[in-house]
Amino acid sequence: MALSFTRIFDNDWVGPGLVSLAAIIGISIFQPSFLSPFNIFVLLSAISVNMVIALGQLVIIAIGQMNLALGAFGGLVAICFVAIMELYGVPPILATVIGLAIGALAGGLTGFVIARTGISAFIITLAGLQIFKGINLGITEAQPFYGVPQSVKDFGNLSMLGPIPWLVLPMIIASLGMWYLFARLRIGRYILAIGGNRTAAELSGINVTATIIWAHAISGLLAAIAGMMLVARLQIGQPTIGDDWLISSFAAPVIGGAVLAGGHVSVAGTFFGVVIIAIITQALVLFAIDPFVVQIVLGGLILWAVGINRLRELRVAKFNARTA
Amino acid sequence: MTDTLHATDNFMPEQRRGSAVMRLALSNELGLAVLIAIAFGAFAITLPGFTSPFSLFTIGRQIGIDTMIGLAMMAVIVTGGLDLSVGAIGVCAAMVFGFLAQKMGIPLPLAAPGAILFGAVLGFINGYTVVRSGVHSFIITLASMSIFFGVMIFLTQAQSFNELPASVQALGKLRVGGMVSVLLLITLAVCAALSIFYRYTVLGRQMLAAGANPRAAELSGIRTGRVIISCHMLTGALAAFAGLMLTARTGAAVPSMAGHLGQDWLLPAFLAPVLGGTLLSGGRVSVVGTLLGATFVTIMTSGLLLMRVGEFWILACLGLMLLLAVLADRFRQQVLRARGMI
Amino acid sequence: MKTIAKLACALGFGAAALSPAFAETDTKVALVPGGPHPYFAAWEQAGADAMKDFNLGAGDYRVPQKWELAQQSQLLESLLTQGYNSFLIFPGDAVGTNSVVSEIVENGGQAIATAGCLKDPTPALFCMGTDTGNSAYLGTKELIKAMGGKGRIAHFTGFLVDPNTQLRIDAVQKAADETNGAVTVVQVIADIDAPQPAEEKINAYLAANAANVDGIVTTAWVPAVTAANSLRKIGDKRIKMVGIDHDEVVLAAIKDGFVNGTMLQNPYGQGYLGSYVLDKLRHGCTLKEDAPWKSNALTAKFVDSGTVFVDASTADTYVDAMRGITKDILATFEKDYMNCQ
Amino acid sequence: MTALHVAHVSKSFPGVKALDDVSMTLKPGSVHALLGENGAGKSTLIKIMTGIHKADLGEITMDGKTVRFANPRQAAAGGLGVVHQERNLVTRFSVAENIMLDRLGNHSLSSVNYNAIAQEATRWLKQLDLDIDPMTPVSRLSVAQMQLVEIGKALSLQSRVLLLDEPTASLTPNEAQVLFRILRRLRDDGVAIGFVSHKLEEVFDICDTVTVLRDGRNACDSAALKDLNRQDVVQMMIGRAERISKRAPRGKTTSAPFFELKNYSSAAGHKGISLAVRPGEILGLYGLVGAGRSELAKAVLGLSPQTGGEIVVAGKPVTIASVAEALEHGIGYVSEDRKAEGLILLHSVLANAGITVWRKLATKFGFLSDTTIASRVGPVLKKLEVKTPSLDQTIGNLSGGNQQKVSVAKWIAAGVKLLIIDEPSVGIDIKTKAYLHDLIHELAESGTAVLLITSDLTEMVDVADRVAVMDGYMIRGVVENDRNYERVSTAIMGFIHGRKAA
Repeated sequence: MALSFTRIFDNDWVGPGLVSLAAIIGISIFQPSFLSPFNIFVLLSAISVNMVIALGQLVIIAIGQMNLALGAFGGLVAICFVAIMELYGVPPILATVIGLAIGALAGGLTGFVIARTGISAFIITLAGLQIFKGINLGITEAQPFYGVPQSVKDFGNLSMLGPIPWLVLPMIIASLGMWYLFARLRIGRYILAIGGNRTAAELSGINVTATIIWAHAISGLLAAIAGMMLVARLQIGQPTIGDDWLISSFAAPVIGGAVLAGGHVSVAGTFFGVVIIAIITQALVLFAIDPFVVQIVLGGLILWAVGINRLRELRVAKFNARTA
Repeated sequence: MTDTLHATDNFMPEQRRGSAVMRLALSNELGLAVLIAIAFGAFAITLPGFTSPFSLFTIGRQIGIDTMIGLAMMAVIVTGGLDLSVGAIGVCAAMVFGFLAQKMGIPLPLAAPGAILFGAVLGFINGYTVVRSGVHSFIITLASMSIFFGVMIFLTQAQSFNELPASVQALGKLRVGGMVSVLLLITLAVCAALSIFYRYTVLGRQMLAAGANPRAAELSGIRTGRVIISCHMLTGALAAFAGLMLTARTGAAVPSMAGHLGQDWLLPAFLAPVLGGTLLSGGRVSVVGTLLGATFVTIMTSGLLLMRVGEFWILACLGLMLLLAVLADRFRQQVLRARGMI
Repeated sequence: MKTIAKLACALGFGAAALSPAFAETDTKVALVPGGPHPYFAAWEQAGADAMKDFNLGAGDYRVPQKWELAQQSQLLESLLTQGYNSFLIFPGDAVGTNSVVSEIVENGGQAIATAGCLKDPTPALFCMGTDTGNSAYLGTKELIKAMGGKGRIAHFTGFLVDPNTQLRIDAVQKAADETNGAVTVVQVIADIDAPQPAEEKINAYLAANAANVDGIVTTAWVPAVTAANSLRKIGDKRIKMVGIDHDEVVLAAIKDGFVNGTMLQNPYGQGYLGSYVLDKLRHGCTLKEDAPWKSNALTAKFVDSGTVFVDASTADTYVDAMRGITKDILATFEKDYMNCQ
Repeated sequence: MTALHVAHVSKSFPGVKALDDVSMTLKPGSVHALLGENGAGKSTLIKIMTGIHKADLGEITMDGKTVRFANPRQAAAGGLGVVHQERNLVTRFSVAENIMLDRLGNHSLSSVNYNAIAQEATRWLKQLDLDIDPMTPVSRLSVAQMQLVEIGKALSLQSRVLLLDEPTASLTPNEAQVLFRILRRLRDDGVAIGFVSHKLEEVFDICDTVTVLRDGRNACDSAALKDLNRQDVVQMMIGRAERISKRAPRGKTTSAPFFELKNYSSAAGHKGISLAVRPGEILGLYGLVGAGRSELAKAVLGLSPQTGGEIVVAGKPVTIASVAEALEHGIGYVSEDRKAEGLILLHSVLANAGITVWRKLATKFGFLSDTTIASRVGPVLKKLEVKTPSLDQTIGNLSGGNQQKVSVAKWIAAGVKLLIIDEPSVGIDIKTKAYLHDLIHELAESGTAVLLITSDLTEMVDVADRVAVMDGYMIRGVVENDRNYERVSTAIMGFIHGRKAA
């Protein structure tokens, strides 16, 4: 029946999922080594980190705001994480906990300022970006920390099972957690409610201030996870971690069907958005495409995804109008 | 909080409104101007060299360029949108200028307008895509920033145009009265022109109307789509103008002058208009505010550098300043509202 | 340095205000890189040492907070205002930085393009640095030697907006071409100066093509670190690699045999020598026009600060190797390049 | 026995006394009307009751206990539910989740038990005779259903007092009757209901007692409605007797139509629409919500593509692709949604009134000055008696009536020959409403063709010359208006229901 067909295609993740599948099949035909265990390992490592980054942005998109400071959170946590291990010999587990706390705290602080002042998140996170990045630079003077313990390095570079890296673990936990959060947890529903209709949420007795702080704290927490995952993967505490998160952190959720105005996001869609970006990045390298062209392709990809989303929205709107 | 519909209906006093003088006294612009005066005074007294002709010249030149970048962003913030690709457009236009002036040997009075026109064309591409797709300009310009910059790097292979006529660099170094950069004067002229444009022209007014409430503007007979596209074109043209000013300053058209993807411009681009009181939601601009915003940032940066705070902390200081400035503005508005003055 | 105390100090910047008073005739050297980068870390020590050894008014290492041409220009303008008169500058852009240098010169200062050159015509006195093209060329030669004179090379390098990148690409190609087809450059991956993209692209490439590559040459700091890590991760000692610079990761990989060697540059020497020359020039010396200047793609007045190939046998003592070169250049510089009363 | 008692409440804002010694008593099992013109203080009173504002003097008691709510949340928890005018629902969420939105869990990290909330929601839906799956997304409901869901939401909080702010504003008469049936039942169950409305017919239909506010004071405090008649109430509201203008039917104009639709179809869904408006004529366009009236106006203005038929302006077939083109043909449109579509609230009176004439007034190079605009717009604003301290005043600060005047004034200033007026009296007090009706007549007398869209049948009968009846995006018939309410309304309903029966 036409209806159920439409319904399936209304799922945000189906489109990007099919594209990912097609891309994987297509590339592996031309380049069989694409599916080699090591390449899968490499792909999964990249996807893992980028997924956590994208989730950090997703939760803010869900509430109808944007977080420009995501990368600054991640970078600050990354260097703090290594710094306390190198300088004070803090064990990795404890350092991880402290890192998470710093991320959540930085995020929560940003959220607090946004919620209490009512100033647009764009401005506050722009200021946050500078402040947190500035603290990062002030502490490191732009020099990396090298004292990453072997166990952390191993976590970022060893495989858990066959071609599956350990890094997949935090990604899966974060993804399932976020999925559950948006689908089932009160806080997740409140975030979506505020993104969907803030006045209604307010009048229904939702504590908007607290929810906004929660959302930003979660965003900071995810940025912290991503920052520490990168430390593990790069085996070095680079102050530049996080500098280039912004574009992909928006691109993946948008490809995955998130509504920028808030109230509607898809964790699965975002995942496939991340997969598509990872595959394209790899394909450009594999097929030795002129490095100068890479930027153009990435930009085009965002436009393409936006176009698809837009078409789908129009079609759904038309469908609703007809049945209404 | 609840039904805002009635809030304005009922008891918003119609006769109460501060006099024009009062409003000026409480305006964002005046607050900024006072801050600037205080900062300038403090630096002038405590920092030897701050008021030297060379220092004033470089500060003025920086203000000129940053203001222009801020104005470029302001022109599109009017629509309630934004343009992440200002830097990319600026660099692309500068490279086109370099190509025209150096490779094609086209005289400067033609090459410069050509480059500005090119900036407007790139702005048109942004605007057209935003209007026709109905997608938020954040995403569109995020993509176009990549594309514009990528194509530029692809075509130039990252090579600079550094054999421009000597007069280009001379312009960047030209001082009037020993301490005033001619670039600053150009920017002041553009500020004046834009102020007139927004206040005394049909298109300028239509931009403000379409930005404040596109639906109402459309239903009042304004071709909102076209007007929004022209906002993006104005942004493109102003970004190109800023690109040319930077070219004059560096004496060459350099692909890296706005950083990777032109991202280096984003901070000054937002900082100046936001500090200056331009509403991010659209519909209201402050050209003078943008000028003052850029001035404030430049003077503070310059002062902090001279204080030897440590270069690495300047970023954090600027961020803190932005935060304090918006908080102060919010506080000012609350006071005004409590007194029923707005 | 890296303490939170610094934060408190900086935020209460009133306390940190006011530059120290300089005696008017002193040489005040500022060492200004294009932005924060580990390569330049040695400049700080070099400046301090030079200040002590040559009795300078200042030998300060001042870093723009970001790799932005505008930031660097603004910093240089400010330093000039602060009374610095001698500059060692890594040009943020080979062309774009000329204008601020000409301003320095017009205001009675002097500058040496350091670690990277300014494109002629330039108001800088001369350029002192690693001959990037030559270094890449020599590194590739070493790699080819390690590969036994034949095979396929992948080249990982830095930002495309940096003109040096093109020089390096050309130099690697040139070294390969000289083998008359025995060695081919099969891939150039650029724009990977940031750790994350470097990691993704290099790993992706190796994942798919490890079997089709016999050697890797890297000509930028971050790709060198990343590639060294990747080779260690795959545990592949078949693929030969020559890196660049002295990052701990690269040196460790050399000792462990995953990387064959690295092209060491001489940042310390650049800072130390440069400060020395600037001081001399302010005290009666002039540069010889007929000095044995080298020339490269950017400038005709180039002084090589030296480059050394370090392999497993010399990895522990590379610092001595660098000091040695620095001493050698210092010993003859006045005679070769300057006229002094 | 009182459910809610407002005792001698006063509230001042800087420069205005919004409420002065106001009292009101809501009893369980009764529907209480809260009436007053815009600006009389109704909203302030509601805001004080729900804790958005704090009273300067006086107190509020519920069941005899003094309450002081800090915000609407506390008010709701205390048993005081409010259904606001705007749709305050999260449309992507299900009906059940909307009803239970504040009870999804005990703390932020608790899981939502969808089965439980669906069950709970079903209970309230049943009470409201709403037979919908509680898991349906709200976005699929009709406006009336959404309204009921909001009432369900308020009820589910065990509200003993339910305040409804203009609940029928966007309902059709039939839907309103359904709502009233439910309100009566709630009343019988012992709920105290406060009912704010501008429609006196409804008030007399459903309410038992009434409190009227005028200029922030009680014009009457909780009087029994059965002792009052319509005239009394109106007199209390405006301080004088309602001027019921039984306008005589106007003479027919016979001139050639200025504007005609011939078998017009649009992408919005209109089919085979034919109608004509002559200069000096007021053609009413009546239909229930969803009949496609405003949509027709907007389609004609070029906001939906034309798919068939002809638009004829002044005898010549034309195509109109945008409002700007419509304006060039002399057609103007006063939107029903003044705040979203009619005005730019952020901008000044002058900018709003002059927006239609900028192009006309500009010099060759597109320059124009405030003085030029003011000289064109000023007289019109003066004629319409727009009350504003100056032309530079931000229009958002004016009262609803004055705003509405400005949104009409801009088209008069532009000298349009056809003015489409959509729901002119929504949110307008009685004085301004009467004034607007006069104005529409004056416009017609001066030769302007007027197309009047309204859901208020009284208004329609009072103002229009002829009434075209619309239903299902088609014109069902045209009724000559002889000012006989009974006859005209019967004829109109006949056209609408004739189709339903068929």
